[in-house]
Amino acid sequence: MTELTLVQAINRGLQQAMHDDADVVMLGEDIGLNGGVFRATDGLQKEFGAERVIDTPLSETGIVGTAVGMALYGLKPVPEIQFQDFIYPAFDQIVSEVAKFRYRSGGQYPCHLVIRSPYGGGVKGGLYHSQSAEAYFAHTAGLKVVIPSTPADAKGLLLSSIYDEDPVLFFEPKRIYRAVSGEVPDGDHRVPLGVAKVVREGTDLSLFAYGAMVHPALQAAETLASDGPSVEVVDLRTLSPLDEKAVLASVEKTGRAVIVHEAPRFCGYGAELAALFAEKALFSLKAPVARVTGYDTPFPYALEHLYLPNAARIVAAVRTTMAAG
Amino acid sequence: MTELTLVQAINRGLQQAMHDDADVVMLGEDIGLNGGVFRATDGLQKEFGAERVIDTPLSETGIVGTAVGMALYGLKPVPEIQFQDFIYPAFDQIVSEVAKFRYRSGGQYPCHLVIRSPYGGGVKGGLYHSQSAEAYFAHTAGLKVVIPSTPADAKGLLLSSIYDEDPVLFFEPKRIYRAVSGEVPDGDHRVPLGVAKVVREGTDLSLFAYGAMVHPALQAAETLASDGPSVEVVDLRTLSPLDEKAVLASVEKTGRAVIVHEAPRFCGYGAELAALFAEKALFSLKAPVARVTGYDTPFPYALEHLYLPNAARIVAAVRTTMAAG
Amino acid sequence: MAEARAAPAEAPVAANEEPPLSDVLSAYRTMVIARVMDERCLTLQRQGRIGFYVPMQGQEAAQVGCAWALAEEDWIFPAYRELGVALARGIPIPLLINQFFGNSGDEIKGRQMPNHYGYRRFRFVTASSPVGTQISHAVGAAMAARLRKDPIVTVSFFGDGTTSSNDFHAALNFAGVFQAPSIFFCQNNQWAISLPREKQTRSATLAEKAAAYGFPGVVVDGMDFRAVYRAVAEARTRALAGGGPTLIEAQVYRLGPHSTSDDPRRYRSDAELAEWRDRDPVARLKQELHEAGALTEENDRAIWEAAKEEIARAVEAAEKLPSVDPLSIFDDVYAQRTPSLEEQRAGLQRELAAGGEPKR
Amino acid sequence: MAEARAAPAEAPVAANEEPPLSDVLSAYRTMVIARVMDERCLTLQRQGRIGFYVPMQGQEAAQVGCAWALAEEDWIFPAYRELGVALARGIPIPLLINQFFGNSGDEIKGRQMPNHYGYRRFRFVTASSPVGTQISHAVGAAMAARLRKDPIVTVSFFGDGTTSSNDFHAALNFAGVFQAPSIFFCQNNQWAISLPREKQTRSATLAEKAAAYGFPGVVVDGMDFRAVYRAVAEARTRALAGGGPTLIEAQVYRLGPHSTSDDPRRYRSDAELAEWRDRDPVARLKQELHEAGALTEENDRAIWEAAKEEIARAVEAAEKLPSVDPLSIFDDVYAQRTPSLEEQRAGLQRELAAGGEPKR
Ligand SMILES: Cc1ncc(C[n+]2csc(CCOP(=O)(O)OP(=O)(O)O)c2C)c(N)n1
Ligand SMILES: Cc1ncc(C[n+]2csc(CCOP(=O)(O)OP(=O)(O)O)c2C)c(N)n1
Ligand SMILES: [Mg+2]
Ligand SMILES: [Mg+2]
Repeated sequence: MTELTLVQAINRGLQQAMHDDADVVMLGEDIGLNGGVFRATDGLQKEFGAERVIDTPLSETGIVGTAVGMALYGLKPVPEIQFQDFIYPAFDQIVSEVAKFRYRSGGQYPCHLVIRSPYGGGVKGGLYHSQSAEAYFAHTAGLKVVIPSTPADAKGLLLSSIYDEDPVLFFEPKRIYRAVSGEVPDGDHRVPLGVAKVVREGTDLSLFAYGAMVHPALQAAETLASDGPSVEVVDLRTLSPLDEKAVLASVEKTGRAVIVHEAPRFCGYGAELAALFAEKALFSLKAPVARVTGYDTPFPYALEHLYLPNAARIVAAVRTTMAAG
Repeated sequence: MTELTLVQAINRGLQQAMHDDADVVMLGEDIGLNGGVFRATDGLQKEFGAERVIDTPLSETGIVGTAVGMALYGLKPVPEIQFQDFIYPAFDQIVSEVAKFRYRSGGQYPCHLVIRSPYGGGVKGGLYHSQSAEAYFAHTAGLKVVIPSTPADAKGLLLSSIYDEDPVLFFEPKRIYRAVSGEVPDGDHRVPLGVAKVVREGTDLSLFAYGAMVHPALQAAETLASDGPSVEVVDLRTLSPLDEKAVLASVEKTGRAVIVHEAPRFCGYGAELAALFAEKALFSLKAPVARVTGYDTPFPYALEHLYLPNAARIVAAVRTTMAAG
Repeated sequence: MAEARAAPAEAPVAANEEPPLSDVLSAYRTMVIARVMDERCLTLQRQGRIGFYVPMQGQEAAQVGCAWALAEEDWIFPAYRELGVALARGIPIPLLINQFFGNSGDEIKGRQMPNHYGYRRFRFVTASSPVGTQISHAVGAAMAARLRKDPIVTVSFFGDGTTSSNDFHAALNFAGVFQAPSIFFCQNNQWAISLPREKQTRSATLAEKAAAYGFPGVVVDGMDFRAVYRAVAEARTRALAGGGPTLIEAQVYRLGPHSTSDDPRRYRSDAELAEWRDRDPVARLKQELHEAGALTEENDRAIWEAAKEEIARAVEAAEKLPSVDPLSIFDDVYAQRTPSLEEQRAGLQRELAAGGEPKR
Repeated sequence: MAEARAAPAEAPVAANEEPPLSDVLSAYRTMVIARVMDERCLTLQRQGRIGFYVPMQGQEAAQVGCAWALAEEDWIFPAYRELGVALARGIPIPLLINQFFGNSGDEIKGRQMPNHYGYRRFRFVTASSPVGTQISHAVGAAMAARLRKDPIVTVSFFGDGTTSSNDFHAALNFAGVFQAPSIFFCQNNQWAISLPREKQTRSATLAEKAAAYGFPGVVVDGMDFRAVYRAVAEARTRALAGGGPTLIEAQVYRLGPHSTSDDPRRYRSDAELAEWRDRDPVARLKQELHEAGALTEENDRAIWEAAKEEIARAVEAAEKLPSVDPLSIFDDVYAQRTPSLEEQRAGLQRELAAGGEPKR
């Protein structure tokens, strides 16, 4: 066990995989000599060489397209997109190729790669350094979507993603890259994909969150603990495939659900959770399902503190939900 | 009034706009001399010249990027993407630029353009000529998303889109380009954006659909009419901004909802509708909300008849919902 | 072979690579099979027996010539029009025909439209429809092969229109920077559906675009089997010697429609077509073989007859095969079906058990 | 000015365009303001008074030289590093400073990070962060202007790294095909964050990439105000005469970090930096003006003092301005707020009324 920040845990996870498996290669902008703009890949080019930690030209299309070719050949590429906001030039490669290669080839060509990218707000990044684009990828059949919230999960989910047979979009909450630290198991630590985690037990209401939002959710639950309802907090960890059983179990137990994410609400990931409850847990619901999310606007710069969900807003939503039934 | 197929109605709408407003220009692959691979733009280059109906090189990035520049300058461009499946190379332009120009410029630079593209299955198009990608765009703040289901609406919504101040993604159900025809008003016919339409009244259950799926939904309602429940069918027409009032009114009246779309279910557009009901109409719901959708797989070729929702599958979902409460 | 060398070749190149005559005869046979199969499939589509077809007539010499200059171990990244390459690779005719039918003999399980096939054991990667995406894949695979010290090259196939795609730019740039052992084989068939070559881009040739990425570009007469073979062999030798990538522009002509959904009379002249028909690559190679004394009229007739028969047999067999398993819809989305896919699968299973398949 | 003309110029070009000396002096003043403002803003960021900053030192002559050769009516499509262009356009200093503070005097309403501004009345289009997207916009606007018969050109600004982007390829190709009256002004400052120019692409120059699109590409010493001015004036004349687009590569150097988040010592040498510092474009133009007898040391001091003062005043004023209206979050998503946005806005309004603003 070592005490690490979340970004250090990512770095150790990458190092572990590159050390253990010669097929693991990384490619992206500024990841080599510069160690990544967030230092997630710091020291890795020095350790593993420029043939395995590849500084690429400025083209996300090229980064992902090249990684696909490497994956088809049998490597385990881990391309980095510098900010999730810049993943769109690679969208065609991801949606048309990465997601569909196994299917369209009748299983002949798996496309196992892990696209890492920092996502989310809270770093004064404005419209183009703050986005939460997970819903686009969760809606795309053939992709897995993973978002860790703690250093230990970050390393463990990353290693599981690298060794998974399917393509994984691995989104890292940059806001808590350094703000959150914790004990991380040494070595080849794995946390299974597709398994949500109840990070706080409760009986009256379930809060569903992932990534950076797990922390204000926990904070809200704590705030309410003294005199308010008993709030359960579920960290989804893998957004796709969703751990349906776990989320349904929680909502069936508590009868109330509040969903938290940074992305805009309309057709956001939270909609799927709410839809699931309306479909499969309707008769357990004692109160309307609430969503505490980013607004349906682009991500603002000066007003990001108002845009982002925070503990106070979550507390208010919990109170409203409790009052409603 | 003239009896037209859906694709003819689109053609007449385009012609009307180009005739009335010199700022309307079109650009895309094969839209000029060839009249579009579905003939939606047939005859327009001949009538309005190659400077206003522009055959472009094979680049969706270039098509949309160029259209954005034209819009900024003050024209009303109507770019065509040959198949919605090929919109992804333009995804960066659409999500980063089209959607955010007005916002990021503090209102100085509206970006009024209409991206037309045929979508959906039923034409034996396999993975890459059948997709329904509406959820990606509906989730993107700053865009409007419109999908017509009849020739009259196709023309009327298209003209409203062209004259709207905001960017519109206008998706055309290619499966019924020729299969559906009807009376279409001549001249500058407009159908307002943001207004859903109850296309069949009913009291027991609401079917929500759009585009090509409105027709099997209506068929299912008819099938059930003789001895089954009384089914209301709501054609959304504008997916974003959603006509919340209309859909809530319907579900509050009937107490039951079945949502139909071709796209995969997970994080699909239907999730937002179901979430809305779980949030704002929970206590009106007598039965779980059901979704009849494409499966969470890429779109298959040989088995598309099994993949696509049809009237029988909708009837079954309605029966199950009625039985559930 | 007109050369538009963009940058000086940097590695030694074996000069005058020539295929042996017996090899050329066998290549000719492959070109004939491609031609016959192409015509047969157009008919099958018109008769409604297959759903769609992308013909390649006029591009036989370019495709077979290119494939002939490669080693079996080289990886092919095709677009949707590479029947000649597939046949040259040795992919069995029945396998291809079954794919066009999308039946239970289709190894990709009826998942894709006709022409969008691929077979791992033939190092012929499964094609998709979005143009250009395969070009980046070929570069990545070449880099991967080099990392593993496998002495192979990768070859991507694409058309003139596809030079405008995002991936063309990204892939050639990466290949230049990383000196990937990859050959970019552009079949300039003069049209991208209805857009003529000169409206696709303003450069004089497509080959010269290689200069923008710092490696050689070569124009070759794609109607000339030997010229194509030589250009590819040279590029391959250079790539294996560490000399980096090459862009080859094979100038050909799409004699047929873009696909069975297309009507070329809307946008191009009969005169243009006639002019190119006179340069038919199959007829030309026949003539060359004839002149070299390697092919008699009689042998030639036998070659055509054998091709027709083999294809007829494959079609007949294909039509007898059952359709694909309905429940296979849910396979290969992921390595394992997710719980949610299992649930959807069970739903379809119940539906099928209750009411039978809905009509197609 | 080294020329890497890719294709022969097709329209007559006015030779030897030279700015009058008085104009050059005024350009020099603008370059000084840019330099002073840049340094001031780096300090403001270090002091935590603004959140972020993208410096442009080393690129003053290229930016001001380019802008100086344009007409007021021409449209500018900047990236995020174009302070010199903005000032040359006459955008008032306080407007820019307010944008860096994202306060209520920021005409774009605090929506974007510093440096991502734009003002319609100055025909200076609002920048975004994703690199390259503006290049296509410039082509589209040029085509629109021509359609309306407006005798203007559009100019896109971008860096060496951005030549790898999708939009660079798409935009230059469209511009070539449609002969758009557009100038592509690439500031090759030798670095794309940590990636040096020679690892970005293997072509010898960036300018020669124009050949791939069938129009001229020109390399110019971007540290030389007059050389830049001439190259742009020439390209502009050609474009207006119907001679199509030009790619100009101005060779400059990014003397500072990529942004305030960047530490260039991780990837580049002091020696390289020192070498380029010796070619400081501001010092060079000062020297030239001095030699021409147009500038004394005393005048120069006054210019620097005036710049400092003006900027100090703007900063002081900016810090006194209130922050942006919280409810403006919901404006400008659409022309009209949707019902759902009204509802979200009302929610925030209630929140603010109840508990005050959450802490930043
Ligand atoms: C990204 C994308 N956009 C549009 C299409 C539709 N489309 C299919 S083929 C084609 C033309 C391709 O031309 P070219 O590259 O010259 O190849 P050819 O068909 O001539 O062999 C177009 C526009 C597509 N498949 N992919
Ligand atoms: C599409 C995209 N990918 C990545 C980034 C992150 N990024 C910002 S600037 C930059 C380098 C740009 O280099 P260049 O074009 O040379 O311009 P310069 O910053 O040197 O002026 C990168 C990689 C981005 N802004 N957009
Ligand atoms: Mg072609
Ligand atoms: Mg640069």
